[in-house]
Amino acid sequence: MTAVSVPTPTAPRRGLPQGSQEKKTRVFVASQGTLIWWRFRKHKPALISAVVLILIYLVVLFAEFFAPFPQENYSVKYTYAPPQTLQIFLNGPNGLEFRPHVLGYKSVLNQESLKRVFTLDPEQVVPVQFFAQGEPYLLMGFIPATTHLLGPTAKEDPMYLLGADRLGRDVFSRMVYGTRISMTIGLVGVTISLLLGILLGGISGFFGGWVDIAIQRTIEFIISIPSIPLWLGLSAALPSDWSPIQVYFAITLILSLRGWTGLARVVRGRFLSLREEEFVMAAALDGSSELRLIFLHMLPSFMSHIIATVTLAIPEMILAETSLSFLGLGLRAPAVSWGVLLQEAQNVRSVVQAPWLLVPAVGVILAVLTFNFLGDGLRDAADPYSR
Amino acid sequence: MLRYILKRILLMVPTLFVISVIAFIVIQLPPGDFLTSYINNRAAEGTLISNEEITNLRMQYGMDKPMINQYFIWIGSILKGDYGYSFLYRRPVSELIWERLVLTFVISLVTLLFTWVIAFPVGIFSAVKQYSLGDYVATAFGFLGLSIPNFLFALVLMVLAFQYFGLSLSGLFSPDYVEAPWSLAKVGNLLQHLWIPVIVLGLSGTAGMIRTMRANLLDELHKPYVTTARAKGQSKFKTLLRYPVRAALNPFVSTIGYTLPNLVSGSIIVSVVLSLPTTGPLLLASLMAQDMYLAGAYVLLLSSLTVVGTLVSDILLAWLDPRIRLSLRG
Amino acid sequence: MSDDLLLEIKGLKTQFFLDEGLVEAVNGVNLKIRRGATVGLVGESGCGKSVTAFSVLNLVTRPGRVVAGQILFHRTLATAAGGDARGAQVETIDLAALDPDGKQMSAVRGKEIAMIFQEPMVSLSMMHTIGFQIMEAILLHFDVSQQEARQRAIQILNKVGIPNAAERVDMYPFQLSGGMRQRAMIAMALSCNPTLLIADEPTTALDVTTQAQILELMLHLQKEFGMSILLITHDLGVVAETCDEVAVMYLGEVVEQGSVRQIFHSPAHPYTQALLNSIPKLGSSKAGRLTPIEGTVPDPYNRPTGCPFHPRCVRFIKDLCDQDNPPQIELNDGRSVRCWLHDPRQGVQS
Amino acid sequence: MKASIRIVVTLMFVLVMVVTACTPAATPVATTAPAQSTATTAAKPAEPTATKQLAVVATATVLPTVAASKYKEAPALTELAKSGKVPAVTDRLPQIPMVVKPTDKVGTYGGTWRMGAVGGADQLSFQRIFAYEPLLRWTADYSGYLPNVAESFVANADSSEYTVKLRKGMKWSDGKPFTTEDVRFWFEDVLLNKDITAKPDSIFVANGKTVEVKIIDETSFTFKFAGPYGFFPLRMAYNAAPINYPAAYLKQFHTKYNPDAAKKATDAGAKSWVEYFTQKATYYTNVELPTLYAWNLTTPYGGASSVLTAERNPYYWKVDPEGNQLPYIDKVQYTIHQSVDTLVLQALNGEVDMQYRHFGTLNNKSIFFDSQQKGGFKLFPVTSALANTQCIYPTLTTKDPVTRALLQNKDFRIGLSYAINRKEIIDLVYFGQANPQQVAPDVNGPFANKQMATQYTEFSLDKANAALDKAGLTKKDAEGFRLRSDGKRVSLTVEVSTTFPNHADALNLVKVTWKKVGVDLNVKVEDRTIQWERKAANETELFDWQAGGGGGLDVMLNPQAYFPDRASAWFAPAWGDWYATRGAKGEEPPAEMKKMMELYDQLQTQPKFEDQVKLMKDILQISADYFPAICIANDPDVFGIVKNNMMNVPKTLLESATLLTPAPTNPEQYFFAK
Repeated sequence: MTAVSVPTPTAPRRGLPQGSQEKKTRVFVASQGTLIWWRFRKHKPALISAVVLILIYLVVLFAEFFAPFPQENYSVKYTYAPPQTLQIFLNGPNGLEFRPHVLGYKSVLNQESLKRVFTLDPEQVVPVQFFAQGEPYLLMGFIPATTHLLGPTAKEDPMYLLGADRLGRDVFSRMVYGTRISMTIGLVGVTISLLLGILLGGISGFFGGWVDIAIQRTIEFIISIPSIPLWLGLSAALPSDWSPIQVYFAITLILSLRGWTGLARVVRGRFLSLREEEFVMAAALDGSSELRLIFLHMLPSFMSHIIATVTLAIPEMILAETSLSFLGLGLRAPAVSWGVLLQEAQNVRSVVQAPWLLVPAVGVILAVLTFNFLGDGLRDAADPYSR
Repeated sequence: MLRYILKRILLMVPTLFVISVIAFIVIQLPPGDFLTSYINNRAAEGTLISNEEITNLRMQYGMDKPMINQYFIWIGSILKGDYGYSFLYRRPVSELIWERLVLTFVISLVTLLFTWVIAFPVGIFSAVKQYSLGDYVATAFGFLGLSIPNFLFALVLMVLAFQYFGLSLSGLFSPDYVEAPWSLAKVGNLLQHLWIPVIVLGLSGTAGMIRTMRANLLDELHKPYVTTARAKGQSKFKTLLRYPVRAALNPFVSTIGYTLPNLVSGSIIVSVVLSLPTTGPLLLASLMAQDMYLAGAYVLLLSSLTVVGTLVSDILLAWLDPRIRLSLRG
Repeated sequence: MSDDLLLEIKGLKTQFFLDEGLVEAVNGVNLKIRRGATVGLVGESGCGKSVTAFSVLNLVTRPGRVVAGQILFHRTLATAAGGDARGAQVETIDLAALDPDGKQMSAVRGKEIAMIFQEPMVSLSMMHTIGFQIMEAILLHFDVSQQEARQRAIQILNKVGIPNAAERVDMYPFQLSGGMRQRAMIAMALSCNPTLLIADEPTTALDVTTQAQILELMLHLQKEFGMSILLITHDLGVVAETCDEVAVMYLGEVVEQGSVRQIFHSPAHPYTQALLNSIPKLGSSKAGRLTPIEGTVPDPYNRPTGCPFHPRCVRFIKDLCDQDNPPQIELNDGRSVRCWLHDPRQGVQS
Repeated sequence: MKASIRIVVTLMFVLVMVVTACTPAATPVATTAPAQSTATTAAKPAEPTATKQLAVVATATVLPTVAASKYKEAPALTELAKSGKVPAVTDRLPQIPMVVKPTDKVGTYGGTWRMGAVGGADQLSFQRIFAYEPLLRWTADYSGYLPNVAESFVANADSSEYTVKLRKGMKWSDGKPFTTEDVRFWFEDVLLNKDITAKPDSIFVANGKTVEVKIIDETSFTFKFAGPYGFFPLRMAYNAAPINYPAAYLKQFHTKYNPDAAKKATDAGAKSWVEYFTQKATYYTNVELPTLYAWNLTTPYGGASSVLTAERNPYYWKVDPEGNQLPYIDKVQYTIHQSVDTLVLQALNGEVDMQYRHFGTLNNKSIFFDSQQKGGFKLFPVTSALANTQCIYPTLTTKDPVTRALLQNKDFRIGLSYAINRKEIIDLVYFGQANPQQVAPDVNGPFANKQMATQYTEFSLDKANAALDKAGLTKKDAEGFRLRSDGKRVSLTVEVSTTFPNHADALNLVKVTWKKVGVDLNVKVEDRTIQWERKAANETELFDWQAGGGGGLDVMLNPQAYFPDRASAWFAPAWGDWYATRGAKGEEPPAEMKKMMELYDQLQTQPKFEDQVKLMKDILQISADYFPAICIANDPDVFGIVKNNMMNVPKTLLESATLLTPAPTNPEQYFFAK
């Protein structure tokens, strides 16, 4: 008597019984890079941030093109002029027509309060256009050009999309130029700290012994000098005949001087605990050279942490630069960075009567946000246990 | 372990010595000294100040001596526990610092607690519920906190408080309460002022912690030993706390040491913007004015605290991570 | 329904909902485990063995989920005598139906069903002493004091043959050798003397001699505790040495289950046959490792219709095997197999 | 022309008064007449200049004394007096208290005057309110000085000896008598003590010899100089050193009187007894220190507490015409801020009763103007005594010889001056609130010098080019920049302090117009200390700062905008050093400079005030012809705020650091309306 048990319903035509395994095997053949990319794709905010950052860095490259005016263009008539709104269509004689424009200003200077009161005047239509011809400049420092992404058709007309500062300079243009320094200061600094941090931290944690002690002392010693006095001392000691650019690099150096220590300690900590683990032992027994060991076998194992630290470090640099400028130690006019702009706006009068001067803060926030989301995405992507 | 700690403490001595030298140099780095900047300030104010007055001041302040001597005089008296006299305030440095330390501690501790109370649960939550709405909210909040330049944030908050509540919330008390003896009203007044610094200072800190906690925890969350524990019949929550969270704490602990000096310095810039009567602005003022002894004592204090803090976190780390602890045996 | 059944898995389906698509890791597994029996669950690595095991403990985590089937666990309600099943009254619970995080499930885990994992290096917490990790289980399931728990932990460590357990109990896993670690792991599993022990490749991480010792130990302890063992492995040699019964898995299905003798001497399913053929004769357990069968494991994205094995099957029947997945067929000698060749309605004989 | 005559006339009066004042007996009453008549001359403003004339009133205040029976005091003090904690008001006041004429009306007692200070070195905020009690005091308009602590202060014929009479029965804030013993203590044990004073301040030195102080009796003493020193009274209206040392209290910290003083000091953490002594003698950190001030320190500066407070001095020695002991206000309280912003908020919020320091800037005016309702305060104008709001001082003694030669070339400076569009700068940076001007004394004041104020201020690139060509800079490079004798481009660096953010703005505009005439300007913003250090070392090329010495007596007291009178002089520090050290250090200046220096030496010896004025005018003329500095505009008026309920605050204030505004307006007679 053969009892035939109820046949189990056949599996759906698609799908994969060994799928989970299959996927793994597929993953194994995939290189670390592609692997990360696959996971990264899924992290939408990170993806968006990446795009935004690319855009920002385009602005860095082609600041002159994106900025309607040169950063130093001042105007007696438009000190503290409020922002205009860019209108695309104009209700002309023959109905609504495509004529991008902004409204000009009517202004009176109140002699008693010394306040220039602006009103947008619907009578004055200032025609603006994309790819307008404006002040000539050298694109990337060598290509002569006169085209600006957006600008008033007549280049002396007022166009203050983000308002004007105390000298009637266009806040938008200045912010665009500020992007250049602010967005690069982080990179330079972090790269330095990253290299130092991983290398020294790795060496320290891997070899242990006197090497470790030596490096640890150095780190301990560097971080135990409080940053503000250090900044004050060093930046005050900068030769006063240095150009803003030289100062700028000096400052990134000063910033990264302490930056690497934190990372180094983390790396070391992980290494100490990793040293025991078998795969490292194994690799060591295979006689793979020590540096190879560090970079091929040990680093990947806590990629995620490093990425997290680094992506948090870049924005920290950006913020640090603003703090330095706040203390009056950072860059100084005519050099323009977000920090410099914020420092100029850092007073009650601006906050109350010209809040648009705080707009550079938006730049800072945007940059820091995107960097963090990006790093977050990378972190999760690199995280071996993210599933 | 004990031997290790002893060794470390011994190693601290040379470190601190070098630091003291560096501190002294760093303070001397800007051109001129206290008197030049003092005189420049008065001259800038338009005050008449004669050459004789300058020479007299130099003599009174013992600044007619060369740097090296000044250093040894300084370090010598510090070893004797005498931190010297503040040129700026014409009062003993120790007095000046101690007076402000209490309030600084209050602010820093409140902020720290605020930070932890928020950061830990939120961090754990957003790791466990990765990619959930909650996670995204926490993430967004965290990043926002990180991204706002806090000195600006402080100013804006104050201006808002002024415009909409008609409060000027600088400092920690309204002038009429500063002198008053402690009372409920005074505490209330303190709380009224305290929220701005706590929010401003706490925000970025919290954000950072949430991120790190989340990051660390995600590393641990999916490791096999977690399943093992569950297989023993341990409840989900207990397992979480006992194993992954426990492991995720390690990288954290290694940073606790650094918060020690912050407890004392507070956030200098924010304190300045908010005019807090904490040690931070005192330090900044002394540095700006090159008030050698005040600044020096200060930097030294902070440095020592960092060194101690580092030791503390190393010990904590060892205490938490047996692998490190045992590697230190013998 | 023979009353000495301990665990009955019926039509178990566990699936993973990945962004790449649905993965049917376990696709209708049927499996029986008798009291005191040792059942080997064999198959190429990743055919769903481990997932089955996890499903039993209801530990499949997001994005995986048990979607269908029953896991009937016939537990003996604790009597004064305890351990011994006879006479004690039996209660049947469907583990698959329990809330994974619920009290009931937790009560079963570790107490009734315990598990030994593959690599103790990662499966034990390096942050806690082995003592702590063993006591945790004990304290969870028995109403005892810390002291008693500790004593018990030491006893059990002795049992699993860890010399001077009294000290080792306070050691951390990374201080122990691989073998000792695995013994500790076993100790942990046995600490609450479970009625079913699931051993997921308990010896893969170990060298041959240790392997042998560990297996020895397990069998020894099985007798002592009178428990059943579900031994998951891809090592037929091990199975031959230790098991009473064998279940062969392929692509998430148990294709054949029967006694060791039956399976090894007259395998019914072509896959089983292929497996055994691939073992060199007089194979020591080392040589017993599977050498791949000709043909490749199907790509998840074009999973074969009909019998999952038919593309590699030497004896597949056109228009049948490639059309419908065969049902599970109980043969007269009490074993079951999933192959059309054994369908009475087909005239074919093996 | 007319103006100058008028001045002479007034000065006659003054002289008369000085003479009459010499008879001590006559002191309080006799002087009323002439003083009033000065008042009358001052009263009829035929021309704006009239109000600004110099009147040196070297006697007691313009009002008759009040009969002791009439003395009244603050309620709180009456209580204390009743309970015997302090003596009765008649015993607390000196025999002849100083009578202060209220700005508007006699006030009422009570209230706390809230203010704000910023940072750790803001002592001036306190000195300017309650710590200005020298022997003599400035008149509020800075046109002269009045007796203050000194009941009379009388010079001999050649002004080499001054007889000072203190107020009989006057007391320190701790009730101890204030007598010539305190003066002696200062002279013998502070000024002549080598540990405390290495080198006596030059204001106590004439003909290279230190003053001699002779005590005549308990209330009178003399300053005896080695030669004529007519300038001394002006110094004494600014410097209060001789009466800053309450002997009875300070002796305990002085080794001469207390052998344990040194130990006392080291126990307290000070390095030397001198350090400790100095600290104990500092009014804003030591609450124990007895003072002569209207308010006495109760909460010190730099403590944990974020305020500084000073409370009514029960022994204050001034009364109003009705005999009410001053001050009216019980207490002054400063909130110590770390940043100006929080102070601004405090003020906007109506938590500052009267102040202009720190926040009274052009830039802040609009926001304060808008908050008047909300904050319940009014704005009042604060005029400035500066000679210019922004000057570009060529460092005439700069190191690099070529640059130096260039800067010392007047035509070059003229060229640069013409090439500045002052109108634009004023509109853009100074809210259109100023007029183009070079460094010069108040154009409406007695020292006015039209040429000096207006020369080379027009904006003309042609004239600029002409002048620069004349200076021999005819060659130009490819980019159109002029070339120096050594073929290098004419490129100058101006160093500007972060203290004046708007200065940098202005200079960046100058840069633009200078480029048009082929001069390259590099604007370097740096910290004040660095800037001054580099200047002192003659390393700067162009040094940006404001110019003091524009209004009132500040012109004579602080002439460094006209010629380098000190090592820290704004231009040519090396020459200043040479002058200050009598040729010991620095470099020998050219003839014109030397001439001015000589004249200034003479000026200080002149017994007659009008002679001092005359000499100063000569100096100014020479300086005008030399044209050392290139400046932008006169200093625009700023503003201060006063709560609506605060009374007796003048309608307008004249701001000057040497005047120590608003101290000369007698803050002790401000009061809160009930």
